[in-house]
Amino acid sequence: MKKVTNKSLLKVDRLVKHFPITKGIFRKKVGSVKAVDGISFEIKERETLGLVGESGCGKSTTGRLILQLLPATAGKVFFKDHELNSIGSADLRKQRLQMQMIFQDPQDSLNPRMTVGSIISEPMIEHQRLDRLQRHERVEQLLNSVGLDPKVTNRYPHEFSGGQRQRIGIARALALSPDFIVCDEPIAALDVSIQAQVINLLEDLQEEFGLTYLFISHDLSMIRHIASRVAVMYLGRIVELASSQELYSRPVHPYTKALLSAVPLHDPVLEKKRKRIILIGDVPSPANPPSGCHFSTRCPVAENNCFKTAPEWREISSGHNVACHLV
Amino acid sequence: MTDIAKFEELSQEAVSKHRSLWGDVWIQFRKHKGALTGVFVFSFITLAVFIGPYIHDIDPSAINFKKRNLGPTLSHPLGTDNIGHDTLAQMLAGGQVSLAVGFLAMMIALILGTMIGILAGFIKSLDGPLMRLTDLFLALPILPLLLVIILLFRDTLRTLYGPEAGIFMLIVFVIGITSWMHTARIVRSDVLGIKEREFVTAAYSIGTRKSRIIFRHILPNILSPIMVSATLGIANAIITESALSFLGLGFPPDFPTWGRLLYDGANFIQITPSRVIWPGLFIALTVLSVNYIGDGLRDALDPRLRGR
Amino acid sequence: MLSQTSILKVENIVTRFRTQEGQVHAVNGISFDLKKGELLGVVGESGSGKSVTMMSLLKLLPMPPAEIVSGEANFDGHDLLKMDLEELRKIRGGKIGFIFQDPMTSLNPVLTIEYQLIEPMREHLGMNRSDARRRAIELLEMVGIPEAKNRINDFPHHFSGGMRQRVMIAIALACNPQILIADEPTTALDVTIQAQILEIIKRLRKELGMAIIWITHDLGVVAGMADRVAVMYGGNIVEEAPVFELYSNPKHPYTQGLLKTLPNMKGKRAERLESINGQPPSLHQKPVSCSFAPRCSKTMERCRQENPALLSRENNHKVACWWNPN
Amino acid sequence: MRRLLLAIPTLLVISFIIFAILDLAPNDPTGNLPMTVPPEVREKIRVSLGLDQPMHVRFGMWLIQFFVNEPLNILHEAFGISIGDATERTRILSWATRSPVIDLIIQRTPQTLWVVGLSYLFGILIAIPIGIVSAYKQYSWFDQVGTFISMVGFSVPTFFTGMVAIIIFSVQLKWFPMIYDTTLSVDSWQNFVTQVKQMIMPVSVLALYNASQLSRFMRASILDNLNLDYVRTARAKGRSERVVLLIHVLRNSLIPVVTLIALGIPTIFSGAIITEQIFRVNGLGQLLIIAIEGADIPLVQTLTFLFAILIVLFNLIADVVYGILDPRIRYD
Amino acid sequence: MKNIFTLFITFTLVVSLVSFVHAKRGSDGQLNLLYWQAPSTMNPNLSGGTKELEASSVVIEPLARYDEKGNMLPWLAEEIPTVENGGVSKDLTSITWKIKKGIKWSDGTKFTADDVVFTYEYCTHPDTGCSHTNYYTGISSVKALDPHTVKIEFNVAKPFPYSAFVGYNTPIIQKAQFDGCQGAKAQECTKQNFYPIGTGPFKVVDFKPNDVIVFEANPNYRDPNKPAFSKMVFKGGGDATSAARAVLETGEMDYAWNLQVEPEILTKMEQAGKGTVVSAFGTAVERLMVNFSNPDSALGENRSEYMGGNNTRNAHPFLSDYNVRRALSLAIERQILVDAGYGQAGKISCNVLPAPAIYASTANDECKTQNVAEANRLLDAAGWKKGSDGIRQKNGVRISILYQTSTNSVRQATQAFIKEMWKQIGVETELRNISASVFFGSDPGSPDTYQKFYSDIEMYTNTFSGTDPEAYMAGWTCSEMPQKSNKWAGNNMPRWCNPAYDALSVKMSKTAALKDRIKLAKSMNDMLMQDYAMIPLIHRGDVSAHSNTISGVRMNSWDSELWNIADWTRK
Repeated sequence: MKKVTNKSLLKVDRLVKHFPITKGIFRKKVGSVKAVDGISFEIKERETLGLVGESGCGKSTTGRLILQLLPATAGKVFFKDHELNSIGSADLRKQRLQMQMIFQDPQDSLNPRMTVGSIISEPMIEHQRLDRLQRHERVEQLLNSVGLDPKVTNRYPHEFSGGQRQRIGIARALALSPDFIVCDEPIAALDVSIQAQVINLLEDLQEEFGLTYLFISHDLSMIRHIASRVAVMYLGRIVELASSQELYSRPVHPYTKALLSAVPLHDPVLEKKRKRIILIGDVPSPANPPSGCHFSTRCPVAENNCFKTAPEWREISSGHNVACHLV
Repeated sequence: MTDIAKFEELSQEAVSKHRSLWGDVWIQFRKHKGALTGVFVFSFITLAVFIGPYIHDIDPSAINFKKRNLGPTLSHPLGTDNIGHDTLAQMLAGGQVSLAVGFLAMMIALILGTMIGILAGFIKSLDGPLMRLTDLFLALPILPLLLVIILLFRDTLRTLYGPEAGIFMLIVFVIGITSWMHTARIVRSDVLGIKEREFVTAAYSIGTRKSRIIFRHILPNILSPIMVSATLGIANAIITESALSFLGLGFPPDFPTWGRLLYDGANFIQITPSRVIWPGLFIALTVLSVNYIGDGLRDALDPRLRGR
Repeated sequence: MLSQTSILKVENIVTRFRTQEGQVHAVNGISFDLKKGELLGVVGESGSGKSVTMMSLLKLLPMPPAEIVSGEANFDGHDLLKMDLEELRKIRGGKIGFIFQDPMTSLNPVLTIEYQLIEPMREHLGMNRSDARRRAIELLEMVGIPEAKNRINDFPHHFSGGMRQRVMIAIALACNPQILIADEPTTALDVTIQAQILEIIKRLRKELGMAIIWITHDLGVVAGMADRVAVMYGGNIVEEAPVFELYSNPKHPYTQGLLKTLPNMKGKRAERLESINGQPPSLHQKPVSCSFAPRCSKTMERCRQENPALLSRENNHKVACWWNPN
Repeated sequence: MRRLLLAIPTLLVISFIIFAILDLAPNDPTGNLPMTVPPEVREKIRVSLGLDQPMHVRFGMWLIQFFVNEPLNILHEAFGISIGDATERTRILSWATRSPVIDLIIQRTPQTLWVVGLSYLFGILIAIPIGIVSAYKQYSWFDQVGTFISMVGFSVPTFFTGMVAIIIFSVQLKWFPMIYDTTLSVDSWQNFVTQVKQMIMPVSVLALYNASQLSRFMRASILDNLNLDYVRTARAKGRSERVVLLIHVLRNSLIPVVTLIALGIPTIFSGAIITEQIFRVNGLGQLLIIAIEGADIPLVQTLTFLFAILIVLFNLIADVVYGILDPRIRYD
Repeated sequence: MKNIFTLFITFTLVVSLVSFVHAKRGSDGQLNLLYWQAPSTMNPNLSGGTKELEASSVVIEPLARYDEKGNMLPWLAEEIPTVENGGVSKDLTSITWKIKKGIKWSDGTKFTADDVVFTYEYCTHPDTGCSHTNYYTGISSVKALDPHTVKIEFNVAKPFPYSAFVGYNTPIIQKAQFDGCQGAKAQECTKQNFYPIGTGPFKVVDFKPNDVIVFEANPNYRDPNKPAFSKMVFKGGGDATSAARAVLETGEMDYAWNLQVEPEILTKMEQAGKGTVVSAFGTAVERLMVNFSNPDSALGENRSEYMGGNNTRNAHPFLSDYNVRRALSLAIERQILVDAGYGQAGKISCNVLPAPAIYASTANDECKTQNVAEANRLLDAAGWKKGSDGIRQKNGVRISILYQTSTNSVRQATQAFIKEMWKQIGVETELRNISASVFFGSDPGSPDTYQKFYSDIEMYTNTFSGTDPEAYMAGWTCSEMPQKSNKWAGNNMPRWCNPAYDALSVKMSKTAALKDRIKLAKSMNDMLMQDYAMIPLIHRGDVSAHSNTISGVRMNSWDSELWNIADWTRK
């Protein structure tokens, strides 16, 4: 069982990311894609926070903003006691030692021109003064811990299958013994039979090294399994955040409800019985989100107020926050 | 991933087990018969041109008035020209220059183009200015300017470095400086693509320095378009040099290059056809083989045809 | 509701990809039949050969490198695999409709929706342009595209992914096909959009009554849709059964493992996921042994020497496995 | 719009670069005079050409002449609209001929357009079908032969092919004249035949060259599209291979090709310097080379700058064409 | 001077003969000329290039021309004025031309003495930028005494007063047409410059600069039966070889000019039987200039500078030795140079003044045959001994020659041959070629001009226009030496200074009688040759080709090649 402490490791405060849309002769800014539109949450030590949402809702951007791979438009990210947005690049490099990322596409996230050994040892070269032999030892050790044959260091990524590549990516993320890892859809590109292997590996590693995860995914069932708390995003905002158990058993926000009901169950008996909430229409463009509640245009229960004012972020019960007028 | 793509990937896996990436390219490249022939022909020409003079050791500048306009003989396998130069010796000497021009001009264009392309693609604030510069170079009418530049600097360089080295440097430089733009554009668009790939983000996330990102992550991954550009660059430079010779602005008359030999021999096409056939054939063969190599490389490096 | 007459009977299809270094055995002798009005779910991971099988039927594979080595596919009294391209064209889009996985790339970016939609009608039904257009608008309305009249002149890039997939469905259904082959039609879509598409298909199936082959890797999707499910692995159908039977009583170790690896949406959270060890099969060897054997918990000597055939057991349940607990 | 406005400073920079380079070059308009002409006379000639003025004055003059005077003159002559006094306006005069540069250019344009333009057109007409077929039948014998021929097409310099063509068709077979008659006016059937005959060699030499480059590009572009999903969709609809290829694939593949063709159009105007030289098609290319050899700076300047304008213009046109052909792209 | 003009009768005879054969103007259809260097203007005053002179010569004409032998013929004038016939004043300060009666411009107006005066004023206007002002130097006035008489007065006595209005450099333009085009306006008179009205056999119908000129027979030409061609096309562009091919092989063209093509190519082409190669020799001699000053770069500013007196202060280390210069000349086998580079267009020459024939000296024929043995003997005797590397040296000075010329394939071949020949006498040669525009560019800033002469030997061709060598020979007087003080303007490239020669030059400028002038010119030539101040190589001719269907071509090197085009006919 996970030993979640109550100490906060990472805090995100009203984080905003707008990508400008420019037009005309002088590249005047005429609007912006509001990828992340003011989100706040915190992650406690050794927990796994799940971040779910449909494509384009800003969940991956959030991950990148936290790791400072993108500059935030507004808002702050606190890691341990450091405010990451304002520290210099040298300090940031130091902080990177403790924060790593696992990527979605195991094929795309490994440089095809580098051997497995050099991919995994790259962070060490950047941050640590180890000699060749020490590095080699460490690489073998890492390969071992992600369940790969340590002898593969001289091979290239394309010689591996998808699941194995993802293990290499995980080994790279572990190379500097970080405390915090952003897992950006780490299983989305994997075959069903491999997904479980990777999830189990991630759980084992968390146990072993005391890691904290931000687990970004669109796979609701997998999030349910791995996350201790879950945040649901829609169009750049978090609409609901609760413990995994709470969220899946008592969803409050109409979007969360619809989302959960849309997931097909692998049981024909349940599936035949169940009544789905079918949302109408598409997700609006983040360049031009609806006023008021972002979900108002598709919400089956929207009221007048929903179209006008954005709902507040409220705690409705202990640890269960939601942004909806109707709750 | 669709099923079919998966199969294509699978089919690649077997091929590439335990082989480095370039080994893999080589396997693919070998399938391209034209390219393979190209490599063979090009290596043959290169070897012949650089080793040939040790076997056929007539001085290319030696003249023999009594033996002029000869057809092929045992001592002059390709005959002689109108002032008694040995055509084969001239072909070999000319080949060295032509190949050197092609290679060096290509290198200049390549280095320049790659540098500008990488900077433009990688550093956002430089993208605009550098691409405008590229547009500007593309919009400059090259041939006229080429002619003018040659007229302009020929004599300065000639006095500085001697008639041959000077004009050689000038022509190499001029061809190089006027043919980097396409490489720059291709490299830039590739860099823009690579920059968005997750492994680059991954490198950032582990705190890799920008210079290392360029040299370790970006450069190796844009090598394929650069290689293709390189082959096309050689071909282009050889052709341009011969065209300059034709317009009378290439190397001096006593300095053989294939282009120059072809130009000089052209008038003698009915008397000593070998003076036209050989340089013409060798320019064409070289350019042809290099183009085929480029074609083969393009196929071999095509991500659609092979797993990355 | 289901008739028992089969509309498509496939026997022993073998398809290979000829690559530079040897062959990839993509489909290794697949047989199944499809009844009128039935929805057959085909489940498998990438590389299991599910798409290739269906595309082999209408020769939609790039040939070369693909090569259909053998097989029969009886449709309407004719063998599809023996038809020449001209005859096959009359089937494609006319009697058998296709929906593909990626709606973003499956529509031609430079042609209008109208053009792409009326193409099959003009090709197969010989309709004139205005009739075809009228029908096209009807079709778009049928698949739930609002303001179909205006939007028909748009280009694909004006449509979202879900909308494009609706267009694809409209195209596939334009000529009232007897069979609709849907190749992972919701994989690229978000869950809420997937739910919309699934609803549309369910409705249309009721209205139009065609038989559907639904290819997917998501056991959840077919659970609520299919009448019968075939599970594929390594170019073979390893198990085939009516939907309730399969989910409640999986007989092949692969199917069993697959169902166990999936986390639940309801009920108690499993402490740890069960997983199938090992990696997906390489398809370079001739299928002389069971391709699942290296990952199977029940492997016997025989599994490594002989590839089991798909054999009927009780309750219309077919399994290709040497291991039989009964 | 943005690009159009950006083009203006670009062109100004180009015009300055051209001017500066030409000015730096050791060009002497009296260099080609016979040695019997004494230096004092040479000096007088230079002064009479305005060469004693400092560079910036000459550049300014030239800019005014090019951007104000010449367009007004053209307006005056072509449409009879006169603004200001046409006789008072100084025009850009060629040093060698002492005639207005623009007149020379206008005079040379027809033959260049005919020969180079036609060769470009034929090049396109040959290249597109060849490109389509060799892509569709990739690695077939047709493709292999086509590839080989097109490789040969741009591997062999045009001065070589041109010369061989003359030897074969003019000297040996006597089919076509080796000298292009620019004074021939096509007013009768017979003259038309003569015109066609004299155009065959230069046009085909150039067309071969153009076609070989374009067909390679066309082939690659078709190959890019041939295995895309939408092609499979079209096949799944039951469309015939011809329709799939000619409507679905071609429409998409032509987008980059048409853009490339548009980008290449300025080369028609700049003429094929070498080919014009060989066949004595005294067009713009030949005008340029003579101007360079004769150090006729105003002519070189104006010609190169006109080419630069065309290149920039057709870059813009290519963008627009791309926008028209590809519905995904819209410019504001 | 009488001697030259005794041939008048011959000329008239030929003219009448030809006109007898073809009695009708325009009966021979179209004549096609091919000048691969295309004319850029029809006004020779504004160009001065040979191609423009040639093209305009069929339209505008001078008062007198030279025939192919260099004899002066009255053209628009009644006769050649001489002291004897009173046309030239006794003190040699004026000449009076009588113009033929009844000559009309092609527009039908009368040709008068005013046109001649106008031509003078036009070209000498300081702002015109006329290329031929040097033909009018020394003239103080040109006056029309009456409509048919022009009197030219000179500042000083002119023993040879036939430079203005004689030959194709100074044809007469129509006053009515060019009035208003003098001075700065000359540049803008495009219509006039392209379509000059003339008195010649043809008039311009269509002029496309640098491309093609279309002519028609002049309806007002003085001989009603000429020209035989109604139309003439004068095409430009391309290169010499293909021009030759168009006449000799394909027969598309009737005449091709200036065929600087390797001799064997012309021979081969001529075998096709369609045309004939013709050549004519003027005064052009390809020669080696010997530097008497030291060109050593170590001397800095004083490189190749003549430093007064016998130049002993800056003498050339080995070329100042007479024996070396002579040996260099003896070692050259000139026939090889002719065969390889010139063929019909070259003859061995041992003189810098080989023509007109009356001036040609025979005193220097030693050079006609190569004599390596003698050359070696001379050098041995003078103490130049072969070193271990085979190169002769004396007192530490090696005979190592830097030999420069302009870039041109024939010149480079010549260089290569000479290098080989000098090797046989133990002389080392380094070859250098400089692009013609720089070499002949006279830019005082460039170190590579032929005037700066920063090398030991340089090679080029020099020539003079017309038939009188006075000014040409005056080029080697001491004052003509190019040096810093005169910004390297001057013709005495060898920096050869001989007071005796200067004296002869002065004497010639005061002598009028042809016989005496010939004697003076010959002895000046011999003086130069026998001191080996320059080493003549080849007497160069002009080469053209005409179709075998054309008759009447009389190739002329003293005037326009088309001087007698009115007499050309088609067989």
